[in-house]
Amino acid sequence: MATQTVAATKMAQPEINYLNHERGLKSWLLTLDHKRIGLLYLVSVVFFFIVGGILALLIRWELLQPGQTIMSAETYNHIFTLHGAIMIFLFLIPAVPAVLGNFALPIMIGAKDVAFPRLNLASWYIFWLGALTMLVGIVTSGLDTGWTFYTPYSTMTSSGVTWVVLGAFILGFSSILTGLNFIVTVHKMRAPGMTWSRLPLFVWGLYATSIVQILATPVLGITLLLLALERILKIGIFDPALGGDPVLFQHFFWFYSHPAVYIMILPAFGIISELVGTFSRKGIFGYKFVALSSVAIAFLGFLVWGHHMYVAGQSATASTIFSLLTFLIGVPTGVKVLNWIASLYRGSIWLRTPLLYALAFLFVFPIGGFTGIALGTLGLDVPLHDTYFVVAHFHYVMVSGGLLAFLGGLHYWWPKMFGRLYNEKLAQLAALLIFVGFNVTFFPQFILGTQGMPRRYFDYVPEFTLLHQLSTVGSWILGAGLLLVAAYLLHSLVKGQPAPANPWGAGTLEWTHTGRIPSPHNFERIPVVTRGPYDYHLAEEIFGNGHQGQEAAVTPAQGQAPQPESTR
Amino acid sequence: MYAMILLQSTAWLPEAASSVAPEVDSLFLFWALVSTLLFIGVVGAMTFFVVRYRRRRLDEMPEPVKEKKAIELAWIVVPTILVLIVFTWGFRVFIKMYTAPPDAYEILVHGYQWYWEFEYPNGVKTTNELHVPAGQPVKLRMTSVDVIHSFYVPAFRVKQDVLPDRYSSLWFEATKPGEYTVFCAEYCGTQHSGMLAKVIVHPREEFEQWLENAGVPEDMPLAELGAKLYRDKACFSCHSLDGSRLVGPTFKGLFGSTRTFEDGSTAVADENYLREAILQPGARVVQGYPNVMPASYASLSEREVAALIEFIKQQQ
Amino acid sequence: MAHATHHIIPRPLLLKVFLALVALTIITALTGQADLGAFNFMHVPLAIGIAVIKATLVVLFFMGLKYDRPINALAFIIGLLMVGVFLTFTLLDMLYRGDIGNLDAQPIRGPQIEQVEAPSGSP
Amino acid sequence: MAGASEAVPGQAEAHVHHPPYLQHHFVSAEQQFDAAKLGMWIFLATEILLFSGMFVAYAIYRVWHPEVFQAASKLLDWRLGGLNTLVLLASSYTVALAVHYAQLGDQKRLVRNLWLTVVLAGVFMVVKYFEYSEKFHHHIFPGGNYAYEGLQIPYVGQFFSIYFVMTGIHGLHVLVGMGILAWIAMRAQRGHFSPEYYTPVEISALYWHLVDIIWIFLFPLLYLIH
Repeated sequence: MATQTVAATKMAQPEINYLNHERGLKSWLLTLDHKRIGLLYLVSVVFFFIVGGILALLIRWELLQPGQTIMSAETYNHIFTLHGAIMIFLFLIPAVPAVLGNFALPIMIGAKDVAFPRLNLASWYIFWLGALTMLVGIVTSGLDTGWTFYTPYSTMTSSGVTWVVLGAFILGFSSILTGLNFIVTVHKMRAPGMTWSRLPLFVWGLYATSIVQILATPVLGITLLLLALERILKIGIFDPALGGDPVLFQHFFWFYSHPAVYIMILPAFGIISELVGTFSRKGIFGYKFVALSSVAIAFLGFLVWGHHMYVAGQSATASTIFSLLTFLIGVPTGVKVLNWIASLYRGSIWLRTPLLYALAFLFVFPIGGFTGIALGTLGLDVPLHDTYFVVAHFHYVMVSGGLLAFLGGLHYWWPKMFGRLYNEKLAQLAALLIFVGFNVTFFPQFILGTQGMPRRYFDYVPEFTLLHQLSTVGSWILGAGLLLVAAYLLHSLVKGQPAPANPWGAGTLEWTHTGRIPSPHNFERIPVVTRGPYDYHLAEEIFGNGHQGQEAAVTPAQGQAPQPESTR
Repeated sequence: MYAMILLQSTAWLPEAASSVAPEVDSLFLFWALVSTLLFIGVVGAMTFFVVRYRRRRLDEMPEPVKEKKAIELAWIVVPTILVLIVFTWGFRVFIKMYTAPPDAYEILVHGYQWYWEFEYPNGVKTTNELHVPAGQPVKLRMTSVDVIHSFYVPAFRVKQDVLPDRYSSLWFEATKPGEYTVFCAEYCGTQHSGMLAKVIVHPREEFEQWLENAGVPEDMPLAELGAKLYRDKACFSCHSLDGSRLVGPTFKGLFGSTRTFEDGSTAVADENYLREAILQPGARVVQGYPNVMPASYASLSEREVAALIEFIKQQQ
Repeated sequence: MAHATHHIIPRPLLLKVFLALVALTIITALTGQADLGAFNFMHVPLAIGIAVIKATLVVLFFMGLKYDRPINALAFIIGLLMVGVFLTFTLLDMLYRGDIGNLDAQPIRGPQIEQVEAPSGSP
Repeated sequence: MAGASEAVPGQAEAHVHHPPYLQHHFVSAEQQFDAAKLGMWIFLATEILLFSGMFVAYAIYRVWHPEVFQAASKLLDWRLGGLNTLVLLASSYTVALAVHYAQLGDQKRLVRNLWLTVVLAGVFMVVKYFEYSEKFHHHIFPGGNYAYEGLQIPYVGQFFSIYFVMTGIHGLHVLVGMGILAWIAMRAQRGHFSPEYYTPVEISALYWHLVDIIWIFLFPLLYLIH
């Protein structure tokens, strides 16, 4: 039994793993280990998620009733802008790739590290440099443009646009470095036998994401630079008072910001594939399609940005072409969902927390998808554009992709990251709270939108009160669910049951070929891959010789306290 | 019960009061129906599989399911056809929405931070109230004085961004007399959510009548004109009359009081100060208030400024 | 060592490429200044065409992409394709601005610069 | 992955003959070289896209106001632009030679060509400095600050915005390139490179060629509008 050799040698002496082989703050701040960098990112993005989340709760509180509730209109405008900018630039974009991707991708393809470990660490420092630069602008004069920075408002306002824009410019480099690293790693660092058709789908998702990061982020860079120069030097490219064209700015902005949506959603697709595969113990239906459609979506995603601009004054010729292409991208996305559902068919489905998040995703994401179709439709978008329908739509897509998938992935890889289990019952309760809270928060917003409630409104007409209040109550449920997650995960860090090396009976390398907690260089010896990631029926080392999968040790009965692996 | 309400189209869509609205609505309902059916199918299948194939024994080893090309092909082709139907339908509605009939009645629209001004062919101007005849196509030629705004009437299902230094156009034909809300749908600053207007749809003859009587009499007393301007220029959205604090200082007791400015200096609010504060709002900003008052009031006439000052004087 | 990535490009070839680049620069500078009469419309295609040839020479020989792994070429080409996408789709709006009357193609006033009496002659 | 834990053949030997430049997470020097090079090509693609924004802005404003671009372009000195083109092409040639000599292990010529490249880049910047100061002297500034009395037409400011931003960012790349090449030259002097390991020379040369390519396009687009 191949894996046991690794595990058994570990048992004999105190285990050396990536967490304990070096100690002290310096060993973390100067680490080149992709797993440790993943954790540095984890702490960072969770911090910014908390900040963005508090801002979101404040927004909902203000909207509890018409008129001023807790803050002035000016403050509200700053708060919703910061919520958007922080959640997008500092949470959604780095969350899955830089945290879970950094941690898992090299192990999943059988590499000792990413191709450029120093650039990887640099990307984390650049992330903070960008975040702090943004902070300078926010602290000194706030930001009230909306995260979209539309000109000429952004060139006229006295708030800290220049600093924030330069901060986002710097953040772009961090994103580019992560993407560049992943592409090269996937191309050049795969273990022997790890062919393209044996890549786990999470790796495919990250690969496609990286393509978008590489190709779109530089355009954001130049756009923001031109915006900063517009403010500093009055270059007159975007500012109509100087002869510039504000619609041109929107083209520049959405050339990045629409593909950026795929930076947030494609890795989520990858996580869902892993979760569905592992917890139904069955191959992903249409593996090739699911893998390649990620790459196809990455490229098609560049051809549709104009669907944000149907009512902006864009030519109808452009709008029509953008609309048609938008529908074409809807098809592979829809087929992916159907493939995941089909993968459940005749599987052996094990309802654990990570899968619950995947199922929640499969409920929430299609709603985001269908409403996306409505917004891509020329005639329908006109009344719906810039209303709460759009707000609800992108929260359905981004929260399903950025939050539900991230939480699913975090719960999935948690035992591998820290070698400890969390309280399954509480985790399931939290997943339920988050699912309910999310839908109560955002579903009413669809109705608000079709009724005509515009977005970015501090105040609203009294007819909308009931739906807004429902939404606010939902945000409290969602917040409570997230607090619960934080509580039991922190508890798990300190007092969690030790996790076995492969608690879920998964078939990818990070579970089958590393110890409870991976060693500093991941593998004692580089593995040779002989089967696909979801070929459980070929996975002798998990299920061979009458073996029942390591999870047998974890779940003698549902809900009972799991025992450590050493019982074997 | 909740589900019942959701199923009613009136819970979803506001009143339909323009000629194009029913077409948008039928497209919306088609989309909603197909989406709901597909969604129920997807989530239903998911739920069924999770229950039916839940893990019963720990060592269960499901047989790999053979992929069927026919299935894969079917769920590529069917959605493609569906989205192409929606695309074509949406395209036709869109073209109709934006192609104004040649005989449309033209009204000029100016967007300001944070109010709308409408100018009729005979020179009459109104603020935040757009009067239109029912049953006749109306075309709006719109431009903005400062930042991008967006003219949005939910009941008419129309929306168009309003850009500085460019004319954009929008048309509609109101079908029912009544009052409908206009929102600004493109974020435009502090009072974005206060940038509301009304479309007042008159029966045809009534509209003609209104238009004739709408001019401002030359001899209106200053204070009365000031009160009208306070309303029309939407001063009220930032300056209260009852002493409450909005975006800007209240007008109550303003005249004759001592103002303290950002740089610590002070001045008594006399006629000259009020004049400066209206025409060059950024020159001296009262402490504790944001410098957000638009400079567009510089275009007020001498008489109008005098009227406003007179009006403010009276607010003691 | 695989020779695919360690191809040594002979010095005479590098020199030839350099001389070709210099020649093309001179051609583009001269035609750029010349009055082509009836063929004046050819200025832009000519200038761009020569620039593309020059860039291709640099990429293939100086950068050695001709002898390099195809994946490196792919990375570069995809980058160029995206520039094409960006340009094409933006122009689709700019060239057809106002096709449906939703927005006028021309601004109302244009840039607000102080008009100074223009003396003739160049600096 | 049954039986998957066998060692990779050659893995053990690799540890025995571990060249100093080989990082631990690579299996072979070849893998390390390939990875670095692919990384660089991808980085070059991002550079192209960074510049693409300015090329798009250029195309839009030129399509809208061709006559303005024609008139404004006359204010640029095509002879200086042409000279700079030749200087950059020469520097591209010398850096290509540097790679050539690095591959052959001719350290003296490698170092000489690298320094030659840095010097040519310096010449480029000096010419650029004279061009810029002449513009500033005539109050030719970007966009709203444009105040040259010799040519007052609407949108002329836009041309110079694009001119200054494009050449400015390009110039910044030249400066960065000078720094990198000087550093590589110093490392070469210390004998860090050999025919087995010259990756830094190769990838910085790639970067330098890209800077050249950008200028190849900037020259006709800005200086030669007829």
